Amino acid sequence: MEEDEQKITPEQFAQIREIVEVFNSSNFDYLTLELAGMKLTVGTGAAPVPNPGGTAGSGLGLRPDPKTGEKPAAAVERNTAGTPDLSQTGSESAPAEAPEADDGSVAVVAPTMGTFYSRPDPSSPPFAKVGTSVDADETVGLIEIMKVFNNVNAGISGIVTEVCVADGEAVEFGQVIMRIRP
Amino acid sequence: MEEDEQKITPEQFAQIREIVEVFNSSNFDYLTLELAGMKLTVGTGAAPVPNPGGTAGSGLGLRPDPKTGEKPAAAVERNTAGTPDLSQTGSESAPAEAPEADDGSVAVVAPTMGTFYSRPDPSSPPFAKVGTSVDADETVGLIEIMKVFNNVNAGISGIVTEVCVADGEAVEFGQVIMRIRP
Amino acid sequence: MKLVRALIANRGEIAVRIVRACQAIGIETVIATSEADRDSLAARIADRTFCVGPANALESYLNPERMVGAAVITECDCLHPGYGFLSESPALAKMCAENDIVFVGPSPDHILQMGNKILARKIAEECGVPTLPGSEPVLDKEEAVGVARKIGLPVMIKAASGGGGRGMQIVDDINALAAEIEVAASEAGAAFGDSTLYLEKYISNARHIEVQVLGDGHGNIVHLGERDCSLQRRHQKMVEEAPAPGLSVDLRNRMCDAAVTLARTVNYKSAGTVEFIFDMDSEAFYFLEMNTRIQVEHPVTEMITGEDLVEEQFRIAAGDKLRFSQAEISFRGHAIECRINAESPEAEFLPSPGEITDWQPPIAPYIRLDSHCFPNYKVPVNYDSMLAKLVVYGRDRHQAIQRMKHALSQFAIDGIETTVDFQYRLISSSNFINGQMNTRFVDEIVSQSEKGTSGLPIPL
Amino acid sequence: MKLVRALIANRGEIAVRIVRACQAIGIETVIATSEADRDSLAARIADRTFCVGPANALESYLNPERMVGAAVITECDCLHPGYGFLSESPALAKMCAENDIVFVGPSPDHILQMGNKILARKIAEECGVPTLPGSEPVLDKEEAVGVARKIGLPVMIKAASGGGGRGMQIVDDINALAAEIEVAASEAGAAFGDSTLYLEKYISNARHIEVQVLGDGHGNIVHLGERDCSLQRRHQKMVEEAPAPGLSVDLRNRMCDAAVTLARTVNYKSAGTVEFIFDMDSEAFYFLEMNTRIQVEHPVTEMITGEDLVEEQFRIAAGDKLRFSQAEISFRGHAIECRINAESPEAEFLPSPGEITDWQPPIAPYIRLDSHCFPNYKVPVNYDSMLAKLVVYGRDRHQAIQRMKHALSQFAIDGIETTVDFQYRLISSSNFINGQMNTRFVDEIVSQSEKGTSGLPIPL
Repeated sequence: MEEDEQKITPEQFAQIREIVEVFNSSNFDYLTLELAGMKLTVGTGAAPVPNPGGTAGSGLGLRPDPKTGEKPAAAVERNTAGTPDLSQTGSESAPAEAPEADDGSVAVVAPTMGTFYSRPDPSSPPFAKVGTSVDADETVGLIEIMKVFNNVNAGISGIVTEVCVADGEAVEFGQVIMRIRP
Repeated sequence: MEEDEQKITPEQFAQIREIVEVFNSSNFDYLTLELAGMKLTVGTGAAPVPNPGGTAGSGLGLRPDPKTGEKPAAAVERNTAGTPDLSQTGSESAPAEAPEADDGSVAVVAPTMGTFYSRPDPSSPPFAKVGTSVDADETVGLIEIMKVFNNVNAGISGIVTEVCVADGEAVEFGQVIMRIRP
Repeated sequence: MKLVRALIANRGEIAVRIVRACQAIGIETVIATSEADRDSLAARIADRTFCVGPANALESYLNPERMVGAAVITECDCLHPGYGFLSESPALAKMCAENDIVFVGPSPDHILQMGNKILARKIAEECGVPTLPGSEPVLDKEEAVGVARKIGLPVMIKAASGGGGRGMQIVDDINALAAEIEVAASEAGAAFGDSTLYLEKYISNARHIEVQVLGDGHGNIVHLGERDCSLQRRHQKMVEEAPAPGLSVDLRNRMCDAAVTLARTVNYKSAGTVEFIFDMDSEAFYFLEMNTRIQVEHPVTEMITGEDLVEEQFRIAAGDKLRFSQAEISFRGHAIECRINAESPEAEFLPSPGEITDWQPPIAPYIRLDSHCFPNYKVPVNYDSMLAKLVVYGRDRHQAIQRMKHALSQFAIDGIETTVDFQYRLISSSNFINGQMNTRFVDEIVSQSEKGTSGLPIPL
Repeated sequence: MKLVRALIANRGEIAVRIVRACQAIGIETVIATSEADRDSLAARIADRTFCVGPANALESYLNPERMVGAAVITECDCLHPGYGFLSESPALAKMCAENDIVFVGPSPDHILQMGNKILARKIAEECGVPTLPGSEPVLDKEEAVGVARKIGLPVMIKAASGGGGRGMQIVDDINALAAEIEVAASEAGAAFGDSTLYLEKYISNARHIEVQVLGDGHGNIVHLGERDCSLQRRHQKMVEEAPAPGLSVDLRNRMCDAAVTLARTVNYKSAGTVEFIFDMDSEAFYFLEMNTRIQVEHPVTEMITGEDLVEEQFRIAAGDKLRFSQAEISFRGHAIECRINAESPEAEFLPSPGEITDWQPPIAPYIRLDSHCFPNYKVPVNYDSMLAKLVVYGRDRHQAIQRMKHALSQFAIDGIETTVDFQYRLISSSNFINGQMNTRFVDEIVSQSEKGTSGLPIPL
């Protein structure tokens, strides 16, 4: 890199300063800004880590694994359902807001909780499987809740790269159902 | 990189200074700024690490400052007695084990708790004051506990640089009484 | 019938409380959360977390389809609604029944009957429980004026479907009544989808006293004594205690008997609370309404009786008969609960959500804390502001107040504004200490401090 | 007389407990610590910390001059000795009196009289309280053999100045007695500075039951019921409960009456415990000794009576009369305490000091935890291994056991070995659940697990 790229221009400086000040008056915990040749990180508490949700023990009896051998009858899976991606905040109408994955594919998340159906009825082929080309407004699955069926739209045009939920499986709100590469 | 690239220009310095000042008046714990050829990290406490595992408060009611206005009669000083140096672990016979201070002087710590007397009786001069030259086995004070008087020996030969406890004052076990430069 | 797995359709401290009750009696737990509560304490301690919708309660905690759907999907055999949200929704109770999920609460009919104030009032009158001098629903302005003249001013306009202090209006000028009725009807219509109003005599020197009852649906009804909930700010309870201070044995017995009579009349099943207004001037009490759910302030009753009301709710829901007769319930000592809210008393009790940077609750014998908070917990903006219920027990009211003062003074919370210091002021005031308070007490303390003339022994 | 400032001459959980009791009743606190406890929880919550000596207890917690000296220097008007250490030292109580420091405990004479087993036994006999068939001090081997023949084998050799399981030896062979007496005498001389021995009948199917008493020095004596402390490992208590399971009302009343009689005979002042051995085969009980201090297991009594024994100790020390008569003390429900020690049950209960890396106690209604531990606390090597007393309440013994199982299963401690899982096994064993245990029960469980034949419902 050349020397002039290493200096902070007065304009850049004013911008950084303003970002820090704006951020200070916000309620966020951290900010990371990466530009060509520049990276800015600001925050409170510990520096951001890949999984910011993982606050540790709080002294409140949050025992991760209660004693076994005491569970009645059918055991419940512990916080199952494929640990939905909490970074997904898409509301019902916006599964397409899901961020890109490493391979450039975009997650389609459950717009509601319920039972996921990958096909319109048991005798039909699936709406979409790996390799299927879909349009943004195309139905890629159904979610049933109390006998009411909701369409799941692709939200983005592309090729299905992964189907994460099996036919008939329960999905939580916001859970990743499939991935589409645009 | 060449040598001249590693210098901070006066302009850069002023900018860094201002960023640090802005950051200092913010509520954040750390700031990391990386530019090509430069990386700035500012923070409070330990430098940010990937996962410091910072379990905070313990939920055990360790309130540092209980509400005032509720104390009966004569208030107790809160953990007073000059916050004794906890690094002192000398037992009764080993005050000379006290580590050296910045100026090379060594602390004489109370070999027992009690009331410290700097002179053998009220009409006599003090055993030692700042500037007095003392031998290792010389008595530099008395500590009385339940009418029993214990000698405090210098423990090291040298010049008294500081007397930390007044005549008649209470001392805890291990409290620094005076400092002697060998 | 043995209950195996419960869906908890709530959040906050009551969700934590219900999970712990289930753990203690060996019922597995699935906590239904909104996205905002995915990492809550209840989610951490439950066997399973199931996210039912976004932070907006209408699409999560207030959505019966999703809650019952979640119970079906996760193969729960029962559902506990907590308090607030859907806890008094006949639709939820009914939907549970239709899907073979045991609703841990009363039947849909009980919720419908007792949840409607006019119906409940009618039932009370029929079984001889005194009700406030007032009316059938007022049909129009003219009728309202007639009723008001008959029962005397001041009167209170109430929305039949209101609750929690909403949809109430005090009127002390007969000439203003017609206009107020019109406004109240349109407000009630907008807020509750039901513009039905009724008028009641307004008691100015009033205490709010309520009686805890338990019924098993097999005809067994007991009471667990009364609670005094007079310390309210704008009809929101702040401090509750049991027993009610200064109540004679005779009055206490009559109120408890009235509550049991009412519950017996409908063969009530589950935990319920019969609310009375007590006129301190005439020493008369009047039935107000019945809450067909566990209440926020249930711990004060637990502290003086030694019972566990949430466990009993599950036992009753499982079809068990009550484990104790009235004679086997013993009352001992005095308990006080202070609600600790994320609110700024200095700024008109504005909610103060945000991150709790420090959380050090007091610990000592006879202190109980029901809370979902922990250090670094972020209080979401989406829900109510209650952080914790601080409860103490003493052998008498004096000792309970002393312990509460100690507990409040040791409670360290940082990062957000709370009502801890305000509560300390309330319970330190000589009127409270002497048991001389009524439902306007808190508002008076608030207006005193706004004027800078607190008149309290310990200004904070 | 109003007590203003207390010196707490102890450490660990009881120091924390005493500080909190003082805070609740408005007494300032100075905690006297050794250097090892300079940053303990008690030091953090007390008004002032005063370091009296090094970690070695002989120069700190066992040194009466330093403790009373610290009280004088910090201008305390009273001193609470806790349990263990100097709590039953007549010298400390006397030195307090000589320095105008109120000793929060009985008079030096009470400690002397009741602390000496032979003297206490004599007093018991004089006031008609049954004592174990046994002897005056045995002077020599021949006398011992004669006594043993008279009362029958097995017999127990006890050191007059022993206690807490130390200085005891069971002998069931008359031919071995003479040799054992010789060994015991020299051991007692070395350990207690007093080689006086006596012989007692040894009860093989025994329960350890003790009665809590309070006396005010004004002639008023009450009991607060009994505790069963039969679950002991090598004479160290592990689990305590109140009331004692399976005791008839008549037996309970007779034991409590005997305890009150004994305390009344000496006009006892402060909290005290009268210990009995209960022969399950003959249903007879015998006075063992009196402990003239607050005891580790006092919380189980507090849980069923709602009283605060430490607060009452301070009130009595201040000269107050008892605040309640016997009739005003009510008993409700059942309480169990499990001692959580830093010990490795797998390695013969070897102490396991070190840093507690994780500390997450259970929280639920009716759980009480008395502890001085917190995350990252370092358990010092210098003192006993008790980390916490986990106490639960239930409306009956069954519910209390269920709650204790829940509480233990939720108690997460990392970094050191603890007795949590072992305690879970103990209270889950069918013999304990059925109330079929005696003082050998724990040792049997231990030896079963060492042989790998636990025979317990839930092997861990």
